[in-house]
Amino acid sequence: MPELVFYLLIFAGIGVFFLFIHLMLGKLFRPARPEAEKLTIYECGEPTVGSAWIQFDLRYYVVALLFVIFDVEVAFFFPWAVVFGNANNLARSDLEIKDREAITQSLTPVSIRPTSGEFPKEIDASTAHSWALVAFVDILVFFGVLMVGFAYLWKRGDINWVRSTAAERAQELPPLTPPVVESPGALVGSGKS
Amino acid sequence: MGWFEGRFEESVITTTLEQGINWARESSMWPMTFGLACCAIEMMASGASRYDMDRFGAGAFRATPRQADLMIVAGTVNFKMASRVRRLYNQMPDPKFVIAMGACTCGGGPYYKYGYNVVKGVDLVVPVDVYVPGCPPRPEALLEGLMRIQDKVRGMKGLTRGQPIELPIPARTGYALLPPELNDPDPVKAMEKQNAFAKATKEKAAPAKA
Amino acid sequence: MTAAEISAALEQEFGARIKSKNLEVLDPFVVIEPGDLVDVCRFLRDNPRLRFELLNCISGVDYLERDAKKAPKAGFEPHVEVVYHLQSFSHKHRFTIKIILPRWKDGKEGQLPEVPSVTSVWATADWHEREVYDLSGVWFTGHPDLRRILLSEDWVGHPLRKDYEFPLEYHGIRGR
Amino acid sequence: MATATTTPVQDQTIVEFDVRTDEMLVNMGPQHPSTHGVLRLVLRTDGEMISEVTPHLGYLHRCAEKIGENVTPIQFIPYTDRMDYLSGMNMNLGYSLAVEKLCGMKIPEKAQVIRVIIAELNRIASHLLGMGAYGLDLGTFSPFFYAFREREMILDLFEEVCGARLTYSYITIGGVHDDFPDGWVERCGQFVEYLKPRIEEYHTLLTRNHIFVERTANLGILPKELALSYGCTGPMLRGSLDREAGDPVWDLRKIEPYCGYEQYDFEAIVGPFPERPPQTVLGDCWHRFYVRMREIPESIKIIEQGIKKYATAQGSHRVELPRHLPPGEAYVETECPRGQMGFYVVGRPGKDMVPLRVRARSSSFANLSVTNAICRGCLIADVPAIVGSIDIVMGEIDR
Repeated sequence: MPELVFYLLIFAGIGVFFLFIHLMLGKLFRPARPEAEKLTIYECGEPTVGSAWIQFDLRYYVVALLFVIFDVEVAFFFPWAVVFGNANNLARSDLEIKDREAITQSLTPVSIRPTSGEFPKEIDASTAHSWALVAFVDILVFFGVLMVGFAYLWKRGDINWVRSTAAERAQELPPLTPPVVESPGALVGSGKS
Repeated sequence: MGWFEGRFEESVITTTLEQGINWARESSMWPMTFGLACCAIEMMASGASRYDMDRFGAGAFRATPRQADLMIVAGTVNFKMASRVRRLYNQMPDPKFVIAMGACTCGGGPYYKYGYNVVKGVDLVVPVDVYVPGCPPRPEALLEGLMRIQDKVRGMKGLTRGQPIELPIPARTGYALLPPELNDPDPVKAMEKQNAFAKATKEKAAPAKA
Repeated sequence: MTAAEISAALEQEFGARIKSKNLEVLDPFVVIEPGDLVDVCRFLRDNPRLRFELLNCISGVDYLERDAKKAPKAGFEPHVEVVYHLQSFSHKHRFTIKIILPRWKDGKEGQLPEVPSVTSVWATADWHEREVYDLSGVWFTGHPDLRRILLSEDWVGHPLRKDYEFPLEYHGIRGR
Repeated sequence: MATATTTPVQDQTIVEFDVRTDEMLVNMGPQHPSTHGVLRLVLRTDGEMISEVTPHLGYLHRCAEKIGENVTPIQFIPYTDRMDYLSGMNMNLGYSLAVEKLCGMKIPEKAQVIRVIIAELNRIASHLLGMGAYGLDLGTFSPFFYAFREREMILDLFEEVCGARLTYSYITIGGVHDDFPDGWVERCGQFVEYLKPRIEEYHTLLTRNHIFVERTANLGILPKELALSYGCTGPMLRGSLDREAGDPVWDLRKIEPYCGYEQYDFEAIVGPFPERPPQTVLGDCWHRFYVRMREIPESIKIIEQGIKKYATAQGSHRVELPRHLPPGEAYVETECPRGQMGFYVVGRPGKDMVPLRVRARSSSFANLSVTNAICRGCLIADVPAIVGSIDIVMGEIDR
């Protein structure tokens, strides 16, 4: 078991190392002059109006939640796709024996891999074909269940922006009531400041 | 100051390293979309397919100052806009450069005399590296300004202590390429041809009596 | 409808409140009191024969001859005019209304002359009046939100007045 | 603080919490890729929905009208170029017509024909750039390059005529500055032949592009009464007119023909358009864009007739200016690519060439004032689509 953990550690270490080098390299060479104005908030050249730390609208959270659900769903597709690909390879009848053994070896999980040779070394084309079909139907079911959920959400209207009935009722906004302005104050001579 | 900045003596390693850094900086000079007036249209024309600023690596017009190295002030800056120009310049990360594109930004341009609201030259607001005159300057002139900025970057000394940057002065011949019928090896005859041509066009353009 | 018919319709409706009319010039116009500007405009827009739906432009013109030598033979005594150019969308004819105002309200320098706002008749008057206030210095009473539109909020003075001096500096930036 | 209040709802199945959320003021400020120059829009947003848009202008105010009071009309021509810098020729034409009407000058036929050809070419160039920039606003980059490919050819033609690419000062008071160079008319004809099949490309690129239609249909709907009340003119108004409902064909070249436009047969583009996608409504962003695109073939028709007319036109290309400007005033409006551009010139009573007042009525100024009314209730991402469909130029608005 530690052998796998060791591989994992090396893989993660190299990944972080390469990322870290590129990010930190810039920091060493580029000039750094952090002034106060440079760190002000950029809003199209204007000083910001009001603060951004306000009670955000609930609809943002709803949209974010929907994204997370379907993002995780796609994440489940990846391992399935690898296995499904190998199964399709096996299903090809013109595959050499040597490749077939290698794919079968990679497909059977380590725990039930036979130490001696009595378990059938390779899977023939027909069983692999039927096996791929089963895998396909299986993912269709998984996908179908989630699509039902998505259809319900779409029908219920959570996707489009305005959902809460209160907001729909308040569709027509109050017209701008202009304040009446009385006569102007005295002005200091035109142009002579 | 950056960690390595100005910390080393001049040596083979630092100069080659500086050349590498300067080459990278010079060929990825990202301008900030900052079109104010008519010069903005010429800036768009130089960004479009015929004049194509992307050949110099400067085609990626960044909308935010945070990702821009080069600020092309293209158009008249008036008093109301001056504080915004200054704030945008401040918000750009170092090393940053400014091209003052057009007569209005170089020195007030046609609005110098009666423009009560016009800043007479953007160098009153931001430090300018290269001035591109013209109203509006042709896209070739803007590309020339970009090349002068690249010369400036090529001469930067990032690592070694700050020696003065010697800027290469572009050699201008000052000769315009005249069409063959106006040109002549003998200067006197050439001058006569050109004067005759000028008089002819002036008469052709003269207005008729009302 | 020609300008004569339009001014006749106006006089028939408003009688003496139409101060004067001038039909021989290039753009025939009618001069009225600032007081009844809004009723005249509402009449011009709603009368089925006139139907002036489009207010093209409001201009503030400052009649003043600056240097004293030319002042006597300048041909006009100093005043401010607010000119309304109207156009009819259904009948395709044009007309102009003018308002003659003193340069400063009851003579005091700095007190802007006042004109009632026609934003209730045409919505485009909102911005046009803000610009005339901003540049030519005419106050429009009853305007929903009379602020400067082109110059910055803290600008002093109205540049299109003939006796306007250019500011020497603005927020530390050299002006002249 | 956010206080949760349960509001009574008709059908008891849905329990609705209406959490009081704050409104945020977002600056679509002077430096923004899709505001076509230095326009600042302060959006009051409730989540993604816009409840109010306040445009702030004046970031490009260059005192053009004060200059008009201090320089002679010939010297003021270059300043009219810099007002609507996408169609400098139309601006020169507008101001020249105003001064000529004031002076009572008669313009020879040849100058009129040259003016019409050049003004229509400039209208095509302006609409092309409007289309390219509108594509940029909605996220597609390729229409920008298509538009600039044709526009560069028009700029070459203009460069041969007057030496400048953008600020021409070619149409002056009394006619045009110089006659066409020889061979120019043929080159112009070849360009027009080349341009005709290209227009179909723009329609496939944008007008019938499904994403473009989804983004612009049923958005920023401008009813006719609102447009008239806000003084909108040009393609902005024509996008909301309905020929079948009896609206007049509102194009100044048809209604008050100037410069000899009555001799050319072309068609002013007014809705309804049978070939419009089903989800579009009269007066929305798509219609305004489509009116501009349909005006390009009309301008091509005018240019072709102008080229034929140029061959037989007599008279010189320019007449002399009178000694001084007569007293009195003149207000002339011309049909510019963005709408009706008016010039109001007041002459001084004394013997003086410098006018007393020059007032420029900008079409985009009135068109932009309607943004608040049509942007209310749309999403943040739709504001660039609406402002892009109004096709504003800040030089003309701030003068």
